[in-house]
Amino acid sequence: MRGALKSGNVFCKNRIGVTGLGILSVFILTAIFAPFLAPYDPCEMFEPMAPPDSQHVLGTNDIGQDIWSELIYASRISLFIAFTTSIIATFIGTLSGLFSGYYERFGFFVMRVVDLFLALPRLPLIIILAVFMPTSIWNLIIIFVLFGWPITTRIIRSEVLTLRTRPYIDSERMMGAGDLYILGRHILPNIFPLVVVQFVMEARHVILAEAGLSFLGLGDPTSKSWGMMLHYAFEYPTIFISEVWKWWMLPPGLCIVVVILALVFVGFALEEILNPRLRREIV
Amino acid sequence: MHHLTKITAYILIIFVAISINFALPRMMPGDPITSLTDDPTTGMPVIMDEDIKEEIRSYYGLDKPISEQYTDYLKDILKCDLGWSIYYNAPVAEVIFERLKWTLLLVGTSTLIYMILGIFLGAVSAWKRGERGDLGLLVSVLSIGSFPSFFLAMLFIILFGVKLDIFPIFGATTPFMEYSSTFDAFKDVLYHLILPASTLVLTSIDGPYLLMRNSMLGVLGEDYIVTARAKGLTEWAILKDHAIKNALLPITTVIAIRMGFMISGAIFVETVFAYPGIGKLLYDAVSFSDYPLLQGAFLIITLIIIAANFIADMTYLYLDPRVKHG
Amino acid sequence: MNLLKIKALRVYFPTDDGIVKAVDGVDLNIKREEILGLIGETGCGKTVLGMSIMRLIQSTTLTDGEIIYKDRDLLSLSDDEMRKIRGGEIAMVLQNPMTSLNPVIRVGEQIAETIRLHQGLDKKAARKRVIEMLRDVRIPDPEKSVDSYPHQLSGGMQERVMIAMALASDPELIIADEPTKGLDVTVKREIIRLMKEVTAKRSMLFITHDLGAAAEICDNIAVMYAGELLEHASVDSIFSEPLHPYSEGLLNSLPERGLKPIRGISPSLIDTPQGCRFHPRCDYAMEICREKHPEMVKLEDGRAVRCFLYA
Amino acid sequence: MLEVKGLSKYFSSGILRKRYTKAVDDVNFSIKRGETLGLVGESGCGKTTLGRSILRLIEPTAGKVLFDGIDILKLNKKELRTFRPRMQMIFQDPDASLNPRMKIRESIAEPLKLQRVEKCEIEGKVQELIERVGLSPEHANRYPHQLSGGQNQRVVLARVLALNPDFIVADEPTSALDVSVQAQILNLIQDLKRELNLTLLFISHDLEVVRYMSDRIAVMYGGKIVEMGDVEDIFNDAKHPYTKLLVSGKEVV
Repeated sequence: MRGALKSGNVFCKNRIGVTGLGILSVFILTAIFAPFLAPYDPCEMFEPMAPPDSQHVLGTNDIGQDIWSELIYASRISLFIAFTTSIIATFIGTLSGLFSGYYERFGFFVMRVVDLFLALPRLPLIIILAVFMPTSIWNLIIIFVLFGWPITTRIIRSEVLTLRTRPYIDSERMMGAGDLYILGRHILPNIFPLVVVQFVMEARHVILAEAGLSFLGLGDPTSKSWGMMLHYAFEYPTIFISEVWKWWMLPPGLCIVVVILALVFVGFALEEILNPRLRREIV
Repeated sequence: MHHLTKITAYILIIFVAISINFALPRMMPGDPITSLTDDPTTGMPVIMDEDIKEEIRSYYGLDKPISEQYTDYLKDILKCDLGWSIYYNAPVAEVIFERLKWTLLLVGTSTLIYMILGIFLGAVSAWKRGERGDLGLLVSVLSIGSFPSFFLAMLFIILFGVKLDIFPIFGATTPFMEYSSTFDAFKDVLYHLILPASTLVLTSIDGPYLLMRNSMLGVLGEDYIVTARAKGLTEWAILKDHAIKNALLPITTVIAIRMGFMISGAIFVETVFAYPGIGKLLYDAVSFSDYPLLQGAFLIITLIIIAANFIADMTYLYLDPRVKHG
Repeated sequence: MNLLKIKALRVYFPTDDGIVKAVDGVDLNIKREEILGLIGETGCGKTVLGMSIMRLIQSTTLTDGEIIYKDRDLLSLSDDEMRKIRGGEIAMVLQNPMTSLNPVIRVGEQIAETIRLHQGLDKKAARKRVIEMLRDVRIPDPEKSVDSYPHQLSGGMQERVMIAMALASDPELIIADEPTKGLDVTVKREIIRLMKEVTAKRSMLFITHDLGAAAEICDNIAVMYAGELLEHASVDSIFSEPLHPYSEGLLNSLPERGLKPIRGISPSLIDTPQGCRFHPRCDYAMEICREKHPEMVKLEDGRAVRCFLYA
Repeated sequence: MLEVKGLSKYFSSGILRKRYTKAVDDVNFSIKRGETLGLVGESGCGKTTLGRSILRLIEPTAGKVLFDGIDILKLNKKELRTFRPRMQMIFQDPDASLNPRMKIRESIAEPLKLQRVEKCEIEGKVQELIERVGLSPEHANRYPHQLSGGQNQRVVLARVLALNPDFIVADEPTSALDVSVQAQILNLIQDLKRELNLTLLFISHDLEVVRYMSDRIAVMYGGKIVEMGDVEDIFNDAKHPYTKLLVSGKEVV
């Protein structure tokens, strides 16, 4: 707890975390200001398969779209799916975790559902759902949320279970405080740091899963993400033996890697700060 | 007692997986046939004449009541009848089982390597906590772990397959090759295995590495490590006899459960390397809209993962004295 | 004759908030076959003092001074030489047996480890010795208990295992850190009796905040406060006639002696008060106490006290 | 004022074959207004469970707890909530008894807010309580981790006092504290008790502390009260073998 209070301060001292946050902000700003940053409309067609030159920094793809503009707009799709999913999944997970940790009987049933979700293999199920559902960004988000909330629920619940036995919660009850008051005023603020960590971890997971799904051709073809770009690049017959991979395959791939890495760095730094086991105090 | 509950739970999970597989094509909005015939890449309906629709309808047994459909489905699964693959024009079960060995080979080898390597590196990192070696390992493992497996696989093909030309870039064996000895065959298989397996190992190693590092850091802060030091044990003896076993215990299940991730990862790696395993099959089934094959592959992958989890759970029960002797 | 001589020992921990001066200039001798009680309250540095004798403090610590054990300065030994002494000639009983025993190793093996290491016995002989040890510390049914895991034993039994482990290599000096903490009254009494018995021919540094336990088992007492020693005397004289105001206050806080508290709170080890470290809480504080830091004064009857009242 | 009749709390384990642990087994006693009953016993004897069962922080399995004639165990959730402030509990670990994210001022103001005390009065009352428990005003803006265990236990007392309770269960309130601080807190509790005519159930494993604090003593062993009587009777003329064992080996200091 002591650590949690100082966390803001400590985070700034954590070089890994600050690096991650910096990279992430660049991508988020790019996504927000995509229309101002992209030289062309990503759907506008030029001469196909043009190598990079002064007009097209990263050349054009097989149907003549400017890859650089495509890349900038794709950041919108990838980040939008990732953050929207994480926000919803973390929100549902936090609420259900709070209540299932506080009310035993309710928790018992929720946890059986969670157990079931966690026992089923996530990626194959996501693939098969994506195959059978009409492809759209919102359907993807629904699928990712469906498989995203249970892990957050489990983690939040176990934290609530330990918090609930703290004497200060008992003393609140003795003072005549109601359940909702205790949950909102005393338990939620104490689990909030954990919620943030979960949010970051979930975002990372969704970026990876969305890229994978799109790579398999199950993404939304009307709004191209980085994974979708890789899918089309991979489908191009001479991608490996000509030089086109350098400007068509490498940039979206690296974008995915860098964003995931940034999220990992932020999550890792947060966890290191919040996990008391990792920062034992001396004496 | 423990065992009984666990086994019941696992049977239930298998049951749910089968039911999802059964329900999905039937649950889709509107007529299942329409959604089945929608082109997956454009979402545009494919025009289909009534005869074919009727054929598909009776193939899925959609003209029967739902309960009967369900019992039929269960019976078929028990008979290992997973339907007929449209693309391969062969029984789905047959197609899958032919491919299964390659996936097991790929995932088995990679799992073995990545677990040992990840745990070892995690332990080293924790032991050297805060030193240069720890930071270097941490950043490299986190970085390599941020690569989507398909992207790393594509880079490997370009670098090792095309530019350096030292490894084959597709398949599990050299096509039309006649082997002079079993050793030759073994060499060829191994040769084809190296790139896909390295991709899988590298992109999954961050899991066991981080788990072990965290678990080990926790253990190294425990009082019994101080006790061990107070006994005059060497640092190596402390690491070997007191730290590693304790750190491994809580993470055995988690690591084994990651078998599931490995199989998921295999879907991408096999696709990129055109490795003839069940993952590639799943991709093909998606691209050719071969739904019976897709559902069959999904079911088998799910069952393998559930089985891996089950074994992991049981092993843990026997490993930890605190659970065993309750 | 002195077995262990601590001279001007300083142990500082650098932290984000400042330097924690856990041990700040301690001189202390332990004679052969002496049981010396080190008494102090939470955060006075007594555990750190015990740990630094064994050199079990992290490498980031700043340590200064000398710890001379049989003419050898422990602080200047190489790691290998120190390891031979640790657990061999000097053994330690750590506080809280529940967490100090490895939960996944059988207790017999945890004791045998020490025996094999320091006495070079083989597996079979070590096991026989372990069973004898368990019998010595009066664990019932030693042949069976040797194969138990720690969680199968009660708190009192775990404490006995800790003691057996310390005795395993037949050490000359035992450092016991709060061995009676958290034990029930009746169990505590038995453990103290046992410790008294097994340390008959050895020296022991008995670190505790439990004045009652110290009174039962120790020959001499050193009182520690805010990183330094305030008084050093025989057990009888300190309990019948404490000289330092802090010792007096500590005794008077006991329920048996009327629960008369010392006012205020113990200072943080990061910034200790100017002058005498106890003066803000002292009823006898004088002008000089606020300005000058008192030295340890040796009195005629062999007692020593750090207080201007006796200067 | 408080009467406990046949109070039992069994814990069950196992799903198919249930095994019961009798943590509290058919306990009967009563406490008069303004009296302190000391409850001694070793760890695991059920004394904490008993204290918590009386306040319904744990639901007891059977029995009656009559508080001024009202059976607490029969109250429904809402009635219990309005009734509770009259009974309070002080816990063993003072640092964990306060919300680590709340300043001392907020912590002490909280019970007042819950009792719907006028906003303008709260600040004054908090100041009053801070002084009453021997803290200085500068402590009000600190967080629990910036205070010592003894100071935090004072904050806990201030919170309890804010509610004007009739009855307090003190569960090992000083066992986490050092001797010199323990004396401060115990004396403070004694003073407050006398001043406010509080009724106390004082739970401890330390016989000497209980002797100092209580009017009567109950000795608990294996979930049952094995002996109960006036302090001097227990110390001079123990009947039950366990009590004799406890009393006999007092360390002579």
